[in-house]
Amino acid sequence: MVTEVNLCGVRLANPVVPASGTFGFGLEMAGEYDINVLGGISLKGTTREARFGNECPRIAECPDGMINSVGLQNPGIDVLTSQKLPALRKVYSGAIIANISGFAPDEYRECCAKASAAPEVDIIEVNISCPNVHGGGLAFGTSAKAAAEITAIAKEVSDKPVFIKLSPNVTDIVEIARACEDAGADGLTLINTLLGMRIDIARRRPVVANRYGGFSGRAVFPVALRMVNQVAHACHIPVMGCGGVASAEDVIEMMMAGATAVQVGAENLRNPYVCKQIIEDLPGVMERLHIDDINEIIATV
Amino acid sequence: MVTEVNLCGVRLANPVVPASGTFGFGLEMAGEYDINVLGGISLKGTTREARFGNECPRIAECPDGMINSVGLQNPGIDVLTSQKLPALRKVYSGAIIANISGFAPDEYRECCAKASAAPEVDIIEVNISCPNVHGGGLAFGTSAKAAAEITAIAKEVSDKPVFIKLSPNVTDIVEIARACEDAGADGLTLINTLLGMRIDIARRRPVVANRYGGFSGRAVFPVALRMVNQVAHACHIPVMGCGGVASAEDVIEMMMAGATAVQVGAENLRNPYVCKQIIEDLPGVMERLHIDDINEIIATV
Amino acid sequence: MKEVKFTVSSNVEIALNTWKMVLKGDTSAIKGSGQFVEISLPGFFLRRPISVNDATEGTLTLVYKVVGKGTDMMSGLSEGATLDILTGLGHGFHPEACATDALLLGGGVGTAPLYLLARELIAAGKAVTVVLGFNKSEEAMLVEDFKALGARVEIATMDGSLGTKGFVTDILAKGGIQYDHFYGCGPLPMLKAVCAGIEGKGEISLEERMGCGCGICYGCTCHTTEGPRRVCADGPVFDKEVIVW
Amino acid sequence: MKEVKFTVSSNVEIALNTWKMVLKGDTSAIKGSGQFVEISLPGFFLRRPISVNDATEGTLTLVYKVVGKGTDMMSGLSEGATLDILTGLGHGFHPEACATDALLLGGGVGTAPLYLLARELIAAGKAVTVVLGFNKSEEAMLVEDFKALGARVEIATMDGSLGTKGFVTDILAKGGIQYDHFYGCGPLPMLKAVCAGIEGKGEISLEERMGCGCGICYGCTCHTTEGPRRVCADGPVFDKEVIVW
Repeated sequence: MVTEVNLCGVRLANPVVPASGTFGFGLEMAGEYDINVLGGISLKGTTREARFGNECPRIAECPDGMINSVGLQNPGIDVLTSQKLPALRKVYSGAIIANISGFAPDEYRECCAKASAAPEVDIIEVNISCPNVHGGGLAFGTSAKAAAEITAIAKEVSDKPVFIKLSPNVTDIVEIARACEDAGADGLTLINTLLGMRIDIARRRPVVANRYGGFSGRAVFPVALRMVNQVAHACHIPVMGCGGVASAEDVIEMMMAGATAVQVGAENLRNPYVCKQIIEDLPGVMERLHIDDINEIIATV
Repeated sequence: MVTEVNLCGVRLANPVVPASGTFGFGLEMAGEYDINVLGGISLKGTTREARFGNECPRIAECPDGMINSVGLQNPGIDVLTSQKLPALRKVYSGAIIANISGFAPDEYRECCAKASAAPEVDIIEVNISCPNVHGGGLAFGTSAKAAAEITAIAKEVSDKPVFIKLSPNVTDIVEIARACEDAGADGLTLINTLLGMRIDIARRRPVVANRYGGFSGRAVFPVALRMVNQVAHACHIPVMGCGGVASAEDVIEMMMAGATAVQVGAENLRNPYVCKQIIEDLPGVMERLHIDDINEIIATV
Repeated sequence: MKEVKFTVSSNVEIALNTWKMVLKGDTSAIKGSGQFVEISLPGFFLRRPISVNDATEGTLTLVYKVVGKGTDMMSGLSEGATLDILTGLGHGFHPEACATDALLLGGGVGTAPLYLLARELIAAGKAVTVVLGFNKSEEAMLVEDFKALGARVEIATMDGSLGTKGFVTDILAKGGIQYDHFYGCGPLPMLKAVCAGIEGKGEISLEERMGCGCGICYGCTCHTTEGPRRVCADGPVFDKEVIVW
Repeated sequence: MKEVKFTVSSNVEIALNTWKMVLKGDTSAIKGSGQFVEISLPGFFLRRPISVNDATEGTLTLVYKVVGKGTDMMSGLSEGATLDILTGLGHGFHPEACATDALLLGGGVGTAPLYLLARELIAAGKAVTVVLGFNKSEEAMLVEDFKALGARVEIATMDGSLGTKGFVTDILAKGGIQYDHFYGCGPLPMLKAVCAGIEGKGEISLEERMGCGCGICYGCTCHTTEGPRRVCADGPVFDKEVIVW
């Protein structure tokens, strides 16, 4: 039974990858189980400078999901390359995906260049859901032009495969995806979180201090699946599917919709062992569905 | 304790309204309980001609939600005005909201005119999530220009208050909402369903025959709440909040976010008595939260 | 329609992946055979529609096949478990439409609602022949139950492991069954084949993925000669003639 | 960290809206006082973080306040119910930091984790004074338990219905309590007031809305003099000096 998949020349022993922001810098879980079972790890989003992120509360509970407004807390790209990456590579031999964020094109340029130069990095994943501080605060990922601009910059400075992580908060996900593909993206990750809100009705104020936050969890799976399906059939570059995946069946469903690899996000927060469990369950589910090679189901629906 | 709210001069005994498409034409439930407890009823979406809608399966289960691709099955505007409305008015004295859909501007014009002329109709709710068959198939509701055009047409032919029901599948809900307000909309209903998908992994095909469908249910509540909050603070016309509401607490939360009335949708399908139960629970929840008049909480967060 | 809290009194596997669940609770809203119930299961958004296998005062019997996560959860319920169930849904069979001799055609778990129908018919003094089709003998269900009512039972299996090898229609093709009204329930291809070949009047029970189960969402509409009809509220039982295949 | 299936052996209300739940299961991952567990509850996405009130081999005791739907569900669990719990989370108190005399400051349900701490300290031969603050006498909890361990207990209530009228800090202001290390747990305003006025070394346990509870989501970060720190994984217990209020 074959579970190995290939992302732009990078081999993953299986398609399961913890999503950025839900697995720290990988090391946090290394003491809990052998993380080498993971096909890849997408690290916490990293910016040029260290960031505290937003004030607390940063978390709100939702039906079958949650809102986070962590706000890109991270130690900065130099700490990533000098400390986090070497430490992770010592204990992890799978694919390491550096997730890069920025608030201006120059920040993406510098961070992608540094991430690409780091020998431990296999794939660069560029988060374009951040607000463009020089572009009126709108997220780069909500404009095809801005998305293409960031993609071109990332490609210009990177030797490693570049995946662009798309925001679902758009009218036409295919337009954005095609713009990234045309600008040279090697692959796409989708979806990032939906923008959501909860209110504490007793205190009459938003639950998260930042008012709105990123909504994720099982609840968003149907939206993620639809967007992956649209993009996979419109583009010719591989897709990492992300959004609400919680089981081996969900991985299969996401791959049938069009994903070559599948990221597991918020589910890690309620079950830190879920990626390991999905990987253990996968062969049994494949057998039940008569799938010999997991590659044969990609984008078949 | 005051639960009465006022929507553009139309008084609702309470803010609870079953959403279009989840309560038939009102009569279906009239035999089950006294539907006069309902603040209003938004009827099934109606088009110029009778429609079968999409082929079955039209329904897919999701975590804390569901997908429907009913596809606007309805008997046509003339049957609505000649049969459904008089029959409902015989047993129901609350606010009747006619929900109008169309695939071209002229269809909206004719249907809104006929709905406005029907004496039983209190409010016209215009669904702009339908594909524009003369505009490349994109939904009217995904373009500010098209949304404004349909709004202006509806207002031109209607004496009754016109609410525009917004699609959440857009980059900037505030832009669309403002365009509708500027074109004369008396109010806004949001959100319609998110576009979603599920795959039957055993049969390797989409669960609903139409591939994609409208995703609703508790799962979408955080997205609906965020959009209601954004729109309520950006516009000056009343909002009917809709999306994932399942309890009296959800009604309160939606009103604090900005809604003057609150529609209950997919939850009716799992619990056909839910609107009645919410209305019964509302005074107790208000008392617990020290709310004397429900109007005092509208858009306070 | 009535929402009722039922308590499981037994739940046993009676054929391959097929379970019989007996529940105690108020069955007053159930008017007759061919109706169904909608079961609320924790962790699932929509209720599960299940046909009524039998209903007497205070006792509801369901026979269901494990086909997904919902029915799998149902099969794990033990005596004493409680379930929130909407009862009395849909328009069922018309036993009064039969003059003297009824033919009941069941395929797979579609056999389940025919049991209550057979009981109603026999109580009304009608002669009942039940023709059932299964993939294999392990899937055969309720055969002794029908016989105990006094019905004549004939069985077809795809692999020939029980009764006639082949389809229900192969038994019909042999002729010799006397009836003035037929009733069918089973997979759509079977019902279509039956209706294409069978003579005389009859009615069949359709199945479709449902939203509400009570006619408010229009999620399960089928084509009929009288226009679109909701399987849940206008059906699930329709006259053979009105179905547009 | 260890994921363990526990069985409820008792669950009783010990003060107003405050419950004590005793559970049986593997407690081997729990290293000491001030740690917490994360409880998975059906129907809720995130786990509920609850501090460890006491832990011995095979027995875990939690004291929790009903503040929302999750804890309300917990209060409805009876003997025999099973719970999936992540154990051994966070870095707890340092009883070894106390030389001879410990001062424990608790506010409301923040009193709960101080019980295991008091037990550890007294077992190590330290003298323990516990100062507790509540809104009113009905909310007072664990007072006799602390006394039974041999601790001296002083209580402040906002309405004066028990002990000194006022705050924990009003008792401290009276002076006369001998200690070389203090430990605090309670609402943020109380901890802030305590740390603003108190002399000497000490540590406090912070509370924040959490995502994962195990350090992977960065959802509960607080400001410290050493930079951002995760309440769940770097804390919840921090030295008084490092907190940036």
